[in-house]
Order: sequence, then C-alpha cells, then structure tokens
Amino acid sequence: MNVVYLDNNATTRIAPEVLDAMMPYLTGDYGNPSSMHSFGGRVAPVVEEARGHAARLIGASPDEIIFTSCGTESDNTAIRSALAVNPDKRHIVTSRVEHPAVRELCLFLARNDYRVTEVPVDSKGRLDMDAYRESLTDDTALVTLMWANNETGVIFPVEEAAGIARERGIPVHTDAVQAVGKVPMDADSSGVDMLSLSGHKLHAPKGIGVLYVRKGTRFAPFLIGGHQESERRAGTENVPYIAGLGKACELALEHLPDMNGRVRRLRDKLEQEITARIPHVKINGDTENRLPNTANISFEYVEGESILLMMNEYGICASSGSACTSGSLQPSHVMLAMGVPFTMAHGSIRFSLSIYSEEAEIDFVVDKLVDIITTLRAMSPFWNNDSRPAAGR
Amino acid sequence: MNVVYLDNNATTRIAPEVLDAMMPYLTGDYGNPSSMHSFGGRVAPVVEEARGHAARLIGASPDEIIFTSCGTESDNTAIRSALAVNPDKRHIVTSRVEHPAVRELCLFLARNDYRVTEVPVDSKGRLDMDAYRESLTDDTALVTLMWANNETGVIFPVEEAAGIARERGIPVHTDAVQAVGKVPMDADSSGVDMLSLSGHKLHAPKGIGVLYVRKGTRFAPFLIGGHQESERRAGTENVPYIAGLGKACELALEHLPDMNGRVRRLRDKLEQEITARIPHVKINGDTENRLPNTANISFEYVEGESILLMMNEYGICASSGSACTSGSLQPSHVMLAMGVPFTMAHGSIRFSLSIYSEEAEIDFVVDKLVDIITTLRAMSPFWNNDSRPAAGR
Amino acid sequence: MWDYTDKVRDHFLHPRNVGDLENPDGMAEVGSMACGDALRFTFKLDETGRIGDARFKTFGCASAIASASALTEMVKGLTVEEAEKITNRDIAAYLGGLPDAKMHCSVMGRQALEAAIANYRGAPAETAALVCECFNVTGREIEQAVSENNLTTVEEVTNFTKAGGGCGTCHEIIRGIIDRVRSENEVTE
Amino acid sequence: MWDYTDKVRDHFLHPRNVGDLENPDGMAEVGSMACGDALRFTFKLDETGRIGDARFKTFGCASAIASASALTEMVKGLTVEEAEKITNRDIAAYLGGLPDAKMHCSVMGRQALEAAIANYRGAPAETAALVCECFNVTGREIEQAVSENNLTTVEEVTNFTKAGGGCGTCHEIIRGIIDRVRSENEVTE
Ligand SMILES: Cc1ncc(COP(=O)(O)O)c(C=O)c1O
Ligand SMILES: Cc1ncc(COP(=O)(O)O)c(C=O)c1O
Ligand code: FES
Ligand code: FES
Repeated sequence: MNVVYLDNNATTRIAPEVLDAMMPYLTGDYGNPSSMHSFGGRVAPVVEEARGHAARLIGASPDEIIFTSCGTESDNTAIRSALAVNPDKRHIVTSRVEHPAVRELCLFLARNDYRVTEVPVDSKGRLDMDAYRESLTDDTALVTLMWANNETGVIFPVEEAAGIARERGIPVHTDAVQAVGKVPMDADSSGVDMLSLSGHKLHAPKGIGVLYVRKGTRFAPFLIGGHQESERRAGTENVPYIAGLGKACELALEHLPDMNGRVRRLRDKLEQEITARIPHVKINGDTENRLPNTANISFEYVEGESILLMMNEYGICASSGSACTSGSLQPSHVMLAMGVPFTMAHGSIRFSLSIYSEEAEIDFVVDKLVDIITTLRAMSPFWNNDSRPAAGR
Repeated sequence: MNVVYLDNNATTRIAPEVLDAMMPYLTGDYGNPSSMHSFGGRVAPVVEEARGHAARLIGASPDEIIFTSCGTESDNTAIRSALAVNPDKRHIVTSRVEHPAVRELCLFLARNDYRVTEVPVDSKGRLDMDAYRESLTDDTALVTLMWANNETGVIFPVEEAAGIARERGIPVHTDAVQAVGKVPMDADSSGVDMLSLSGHKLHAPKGIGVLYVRKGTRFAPFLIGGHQESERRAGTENVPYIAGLGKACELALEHLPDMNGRVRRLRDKLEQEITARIPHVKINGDTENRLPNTANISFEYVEGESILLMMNEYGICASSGSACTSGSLQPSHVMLAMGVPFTMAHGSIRFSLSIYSEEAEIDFVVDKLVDIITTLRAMSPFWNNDSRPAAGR
Repeated sequence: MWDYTDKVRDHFLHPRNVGDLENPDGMAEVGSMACGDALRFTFKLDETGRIGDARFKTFGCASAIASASALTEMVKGLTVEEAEKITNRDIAAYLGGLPDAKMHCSVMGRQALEAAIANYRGAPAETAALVCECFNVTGREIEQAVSENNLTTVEEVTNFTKAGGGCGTCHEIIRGIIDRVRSENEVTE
Repeated sequence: MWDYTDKVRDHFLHPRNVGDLENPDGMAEVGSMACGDALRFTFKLDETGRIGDARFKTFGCASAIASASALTEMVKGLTVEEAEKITNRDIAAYLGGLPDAKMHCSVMGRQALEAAIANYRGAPAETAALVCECFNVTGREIEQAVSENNLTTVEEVTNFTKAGGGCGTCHEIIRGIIDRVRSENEVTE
C-alpha cells in the first residue's frame, strides 16, 4: 500500500542527499574526530562544515552552534543553563502551549523551588502579549517561548517578546524545532539568546539537534564530561548525524521558497476542500500567522483516534494532537489552552506536509476523509443520520 | 594507505551487519514509533527487539534498559538520578581514574555542595579496596566506579565493591562503557543498580548508549519532556541507531569468545614483541586483570604525540591516554593517579584491538615502532646515542 | 493499531449492530463527550424472552467502538439474567484482549449493559450522558429545562441549570440541544 | 596533525640539525620532562663571527620538534645580535603558523636561543632542565651532589637535595643520573 505521509511535524523522511552525506561516516570513515591520528582527525572538518550549514540556516555564526542529541536535549539544556547561571532568580515565563520538552521540564521545576508563569493563548492560539508583559518580574530568570506550535503551526511573535524581555535584561530561549526550515529565520537579529532545533523535523535523522547560544551568553553545560563542542556538550560526536544535519540544513535553506509557495498552497487546498465537502469542521489556530505546512482540523462529534485508524487503513499518516499525546484520552493541552470545545478537541487532526508532498496525495486524502467522517458520524450518538448533531441525547 | 586501526577504545568501526540493521530506518521506514499510524507504529517493535539484545548482552531484563544518546549521557543520568532521589545525602564515592564523563561531573558537583571522595589506585591501577571501604559514610548518596579503565583496560572488582556498598544501602553505578562486549557481564547478579554502556565502543555508531537501571531502583529522569522510554528518557527515539545497537549487542555476545581468545593473544603478542625488541618500555596496568583488547605501553624518554604522529605516517591509529586528553601537555589523570613517572607517562601509548584486528597488523606495528622509537630517542636530550638514558643532562 | 488484536480491528472497521432500536426494552447512555467516549446501547427481547436484537452508537476510539460492537453480539440470544453476568473482562476477552490503557472501553460497555437492564426492569432510561462536566448536568436535564421553559440561548440554559457556567466547553452541545428541542417543538406545535 | 601546517609536518618528519655540537660557543637546556617538553640547543660561530652551525635535541610533541628544527635553520648565517631579535612569533611564522595550543613550543625555542646567547656572552651554561618539579631541582644540581658526595641511591639524593621527596615522579630520572655519574666516575677512577 502506498503511504501518504502527512505527519511531518512528528518526524520526516531522511532526504536521500542527507543519507548520502552520512554514508561515509557510517562505513569506512568511522574515526573519532578528537583523535590524534589523521584517520580520526580528518572527520573534524566534516563537523565544522555541518556547523556552518546549521548556522547559515538560522542566521547565526558557527561558533554559536552546539550539536546535541535531539530537540528535547536542546530545550532542557537551554532552560537548565539559564537557571544555573542565574541561581538567585526563581521565576520562569513560558506559554501554555509549549512542547512537552519545555512544558514538562517547567512543570517539574515548578514542583522544585521555581515559580512558573504559563502565559495564556486566545482561541486562535495567539500569545496574550499583555499577559506576557505583565508576567515579567525582576525575579524572572528566563523566558522560553516556542517559535511555532507543533500542533497548530501558529507562529508566536518571538522577536517582539524577546525585545521586551531583553529590555529588562531577561534571557530568552525559543523552541524553534517546528519553525526551522519552514519559515525564514535570523537568530542574530531575533533578539533571542538561545534557540533549539531538531534534525528529524527537517529531513535529517531522529537523534540529532542543535542549540544555538548567542555569543556572550553565559552558559552552563548540561552534559558534563569530555571537551567536545568547545566544552559545551560532552560525549563523542555523532559524526554521521552531524554530517547529515549539515546537509539537511543546506537543503532546507534551498527549499524554503518551495515550502512557502507550493507546499503552502497544497495545505490551503487541503483545508479548503475539507471544509467545503465535510460539514461541521473547523480549522484550529491563527490562519494568518501559521507555518506553511500545518493544518489542524476538528471534525465535530467524532473522536480522533478513530479517524486516524481509519485513515491508516488507506495508508494515510497524520496525527491527533502531537505524537506524544496521542493515545491519551485527554485532548491535548494545546487544544485545552485554546479553549477548543471538547466536541471538537477530541476530533482534531493534524496534517503536516513536507516538500515531498504532492497534489494527488491531497486529493486522495480529502476523498477518503469524506467517507471516514460519514462512517464515524453514523456511529456517533451525538450525530443524527440526517447530518445534524444530535447533541445531548 | 592501509589503515591499521588499533584505537578501538576511542571508537570502533560500525559492523556491516549493524549498518544493514539500521538501513531500513534510515530510508523508507522513517516513522515515529509513538505515532498512531502503523507506518510509525511498526517500528516500535524494532526498538523493543533491540532492547532485548542489549538486555541479553549485559544480563538484564528488557525493561531495565533505557536508550540514551551516548555513554556520557548514561553516566550523567545515573549520577544525577542517584543524587536527585536522595537529596539529603551529599557525598559521592568514585575513583581517581574514571572517564571524564564521570570524573568531570563529580568535580563539578564537588564545587557545588557535594563532597567527593576519589578512591586511589596503586601503581598497577588497582583500586585500593581498604580506602574504598573507609570512604563509605552514612552520607554517601552514590558509589560510581568504572568496570574497566579506558586507558589501561584494568578491571575493577566492581561486584565486590557493589556488595560492600549494598550492605550499607548505598546505590552503585558502574561505567561499563569499555567493559561491555569485551568481558562477560551479568548485571543482574553484579549487585550494581545502574550501568552505562556506549554503542560506539562495540561496533554500533557514535551517539547511542544505554543506561541499565535495576528494577526497583528509584530513578529521576535527566531529559524531561515526552513519554518515550517509559517516561525515563524524553526525546524522539533514534530508531536507526537503536536498531543498530541491538544488532551490535547481539554480535558482541557472539564474538565474546573470539575477543577473549584470539584477540587477547594478539594483544599479548603485541606487548611481548615490543618489550622484546625495544629497550626501556613498560606495560602500564594490572596485567592480571585487564580487558583482552587493551595494551598501554610506555616508551621512556620520548613523547606520546610524536609517537602517534609518526605512527600516523604509516596509517597506524592508536592513542595517547584517551582521545579526550590527547593534545594536552599534562599526562592523563590515569597515569598520574597510578604514579607513572613523567619519563614514562608522557610517552605512554594505548593500543586497543577489536575482533577485526589481524596478526599481520600486529607484526607491521611492531616493526614500525622499532624505527619510530629509535628515531625519536635519537632526537631526545634525555637519551644518549648509545641507547642509554641521558637523564638529567 | 499495532497493539490492538485482529478481533478489535475487525469490530472497529466492521462494527456489528450500529444504530438505535425503536421502542427498545432496555436502553442506556453512558460516558460523555468531555470524557472522550460515550455509548448509547439499546436492546429488545424476542418472543422467547431472550435478547433478540441489540444496537449501539459510540463516540470514541477504536476500542470503544469495538467493545460496543462486541457487546451487542455477545448479548444476543441470552436471557437478561444471563446477559447480566457479562463482565468487562468478558468483553475484552471476546476481543482477544485490550491494551491496558484501553480497558476502560470494556468497562463502559459493561456499564451501558447494566444501566440498560436496570431500565428494562423499570428504572428511568439512563440518558444520563453528562453534557456539562463542570456542573454535572446531563443531556436530559437540559432537554427538560429547554422544553419546559422554552429556552433559546445557552445563557438561559446556564441560568436554569448551571450547565455551561464553567469552562464553556459544553456550549456547543447545549446549543445543539436547544436547536433540536425547538425543531421538535415546532413540528408538534 | 590535521591542524599542523605542511611546514611543521616536514620539520617534524625530517628535522634539520639534530644532535649536539662539541665545544659549542653557546648552549642551553630549557624545559623539563615533567613539563612534557625539553630542548637542548647549541650553536657555533664561524670565522666571520656569524652562526655557522646550530643543533638541537628535543623531547616533546611534533610542534616542539619542528620549532627546534626551524630555530636551528633560522639562526644559521646570522650574527648573534641578529639572532637575538628572533621572537617566538618569528619561529611560528617560519613554520606557517602553529595551533594556538602549541604556541608554547615556539616560546621554548626562543627561550633556548636567549639562554644560549647568554651562555655565549659568559653566563654559565644553562643546563637547568628541572628534574624534580616538586622541589625545583635541576639536573646539574643533582649531578653535582651525586658526584661530590658519591651518592648511590635516590634516597640519598633526596636527603642531599630534596629532589625526589615529593610526588616521586622524578625518581627514575634521578636513578638515571646516579647511574651515569657513577659510570663516568668509574671511567675516570
Ligand atoms: C569509560 C568510558 N566512559 C564513558 C565514555 C563516554 O562515552 P560517549 O563518548 O559515548 O559519551 C567513554 C568513551 O568515550 C569511556 O571510555
Ligand atoms: C516544538 C517541539 N519541540 C521539541 C521537540 C522535541 O524534539 P526531539 O524529538 O528531537 O527531542 C519537538 C518534536 O518532537 C517539537 O515539535
Ligand atoms: S463542561 Fe460545561 S461549563 Fe465546563
Ligand atoms: S618531581 Fe620530584 S618529587 Fe615530584
């Protein structure tokens, strides 16, 4: 069965060019870049070349790039570092809709001697800037706000938020894992001090990430041990994945126009056709300010897992909330924070496209969804067979 | 030029079978194992199969295996966890010869409200068991001792040490990164509570590790975020490397007899020929209790980097101390802890073999070393041309 | 999907006995939209006093649908007394097992069965599916309030029943109830 | 190796002017085994008063060897006054640059040059290579103590000079000195 993969916010295929870039280091060229023999040493420039590509993609300089093992590690490192270098400050500002890699850590810290303010969002997932401004205190050690939301694609005004924080001398971290490679980005002028990205969201493998740390930012390493990454992240370098991530960053920069042109149009078509052909659906999130590849759509009166599994029968891959929250009965914290009613939150599906997505796939998905939603609604006690909600019976 | 790779304690080649096991997940099968579609879900069993292989290799059960991003992360996680679950105890017992992934963290903790006892070793690198026994206090939160030393291959009596600690209710972690796959191991009966291993020391790639946590051991995660690894290690699973590590563990178990038979004999031959043909050399470390693949040899009156770089001209890869410490002027902390005199410490070279090592390579290395040491000694102010030390002039 | 049995998969993709029975001998509604799953279950006895037909409608995940489908199959041909002995474990077993995290689906089936039997024995039909979780208000209560008082807005419903006065997630459903009751009234008027 | 220039590599693999000059006009020893690098440098003037020959022996890493080799080449043909102007940066530049972490090798070269010129101008030959770091004792001091007092064990040397009374890492070298001095004495006796 052909797979129609519209779950690229969960993870992406490894680009063939990326695999090619990795292969030498998965085969003959397995040396340790820290070694004193040239068999190992000759892979050190490979790491530096990749660092250059990562820097270019996000508008940073190479020495501001630290390779990590994933987006989660980048996020954890940034947050722990900001707290470690500023031990007297005990307050963190974040949002209600962060990825668990930020949110769960903040919740953990809130149980361990920190105060955490989760700035709310409105029904479109937009950050409440007034609440944000008011949340900042003299005790605030860190602002951590995601650049773009993984479930809805909604883009936060991170640069504006960073400006406000910087005026008060508060360091800013942004989880840009979903934004990097989908929208243009210039870390240098953004005002943020730290920025996380993850390889597997941009056609590099799972298990490699980057933490950008602005030059001059005080930093405390998270993984402590050897001297790798200029003493900022210990552990033998994952040379194959670093080489792959470098290539992926290079490609992502090239593909930005396709992402924001063709892919965006495909996403828009998907949404338009679905809303045209299926009653009682709703697009979640601020459609004005969104990643070009993400559509979060609620199908009222039916439940998400059932939709996913019926789509699965046709080889269609998507997700309900984020991959992490799928399988739980609670609607995702993002939907809850946006105040999406349960009737719709339970039936929200995220479709996330990539540069590999094609128009025929979109047409196929829309056709199948019409059937699936009809079938499921026919089974729903909240739906009458004459295509009306039967709410409350 | 042919490469003669005798630096397997630094890193190893990826076994072809391991690469084969990884390839599906680097190409078509790129799904996220946490996804609700079978394209992602079908890779979840791959992760579990790998967990089984890792468990079998070290004598554990699969649910005691947590996949991490490297040996350093495993070590950091174990140590941080032990302290986190026992916040009232402020004392750590370790040895003087640990890898930086343990040692640097302990030194960091010693600067941050912990007391650290580094148990000494004797001139052969053997743990001082009396000092160890005396070091344990009611305030001791953790004992962390390496199973085998990366520079000398000396094996610590970890099981005996663990027994002593357990009698006092003190949790024990062992950095078994160098030991796993080289000597038989049974975590279950070993008495240790936590054990670290790293993939790239056993023919899996760099950037994947395991932390074994004995069932019932209280545990605090290090990376906080999503629900992966049964809530014990957040971050999207590195499926290709996990699959590769599983295969590598399976192979390592198969190859244990070769490692402890043929490879050990090759190592012994290397040492015997070198001591027979080159004057003023010394084997460092307890030759009775050593990894079968490691030889640490001091060439008096010459300096290690020079030896390495001359060997490099012949394509011979080895290292001076550990890869991490190479390039620094100080002899490694391991040599210093063993009290190896500077005359010998600076000229100590580690040769580390693998199951891919061949006899012809050993012969080649010995031949070349005879020339190299002669050349360098002819340049040394501490050596007379009549093959005698000229010390003190 | 990969940790569902083939039987679950079959009952999810090809559910048996979907629908509502007219004039059922027993009926019940359990769960709620807020919980993430809800089930309406009806049955009818045949001339021999055994359960001749049973139907369900489910809002929920694959295993909720499969559990309800299984339940309808399992009860057919049983006496009410026999059916009463079916436990949630029986439902799960019938499906070849359910993942731990999904056992509550079989529990919901068992609850619906129990409530429908109680209804058969004279208890008021349990259409007690909660609409407003915040204030514990069922659909029937809202229906009654709307129809008896001719309510037309959510605000009014909140005033009469408290429903909708909390988090607000039930507003859509309340609006739906109002629409339905009013259209029914129009017909009868 | 990969961050050494080709010139460093060349001077390391093919060092120029290795050895000791007999009856040098200037000589010096700097560094120590404990430090990880040491250099003995000697030069001789030719009939025109220029440096006609220069030799080195180095214990150290590739860049230490290359720096010493470079130094011997650089000074040849210069007057002492001209040679005196050579800085450690000049040595590094001659080699096409040195990695930051290795600049100390060029510094050692410069120090040896300076000390050898001082020796040429009448200062005692600086064979001051430290043997015992703990107590700052040079090889010459130990040599003297051994030969003047006929010492035969490291313990005795420690008693006389303190050398060897600390970490003990210098014991081997002290033993070497004892052996050498005694064998020289045997010859002369
Ligand atoms: C004993 C020991 N512990 C820990 C490590 C760290 O492992 P990794 O490089 O995978 O972080 C190494 C090797 O580098 C090692 O030899
Ligand atoms: C917004 C966001 N942050 C962080 C992460 C975590 O990245 P990783 O899975 O590489 O740890 C993800 C994806 O999983 C994400 O979408
Ligand atoms: S569910 Fe009705 S107000 Fe919250
Ligand atoms: S160097 Fe001589 S005793 Fe330490």
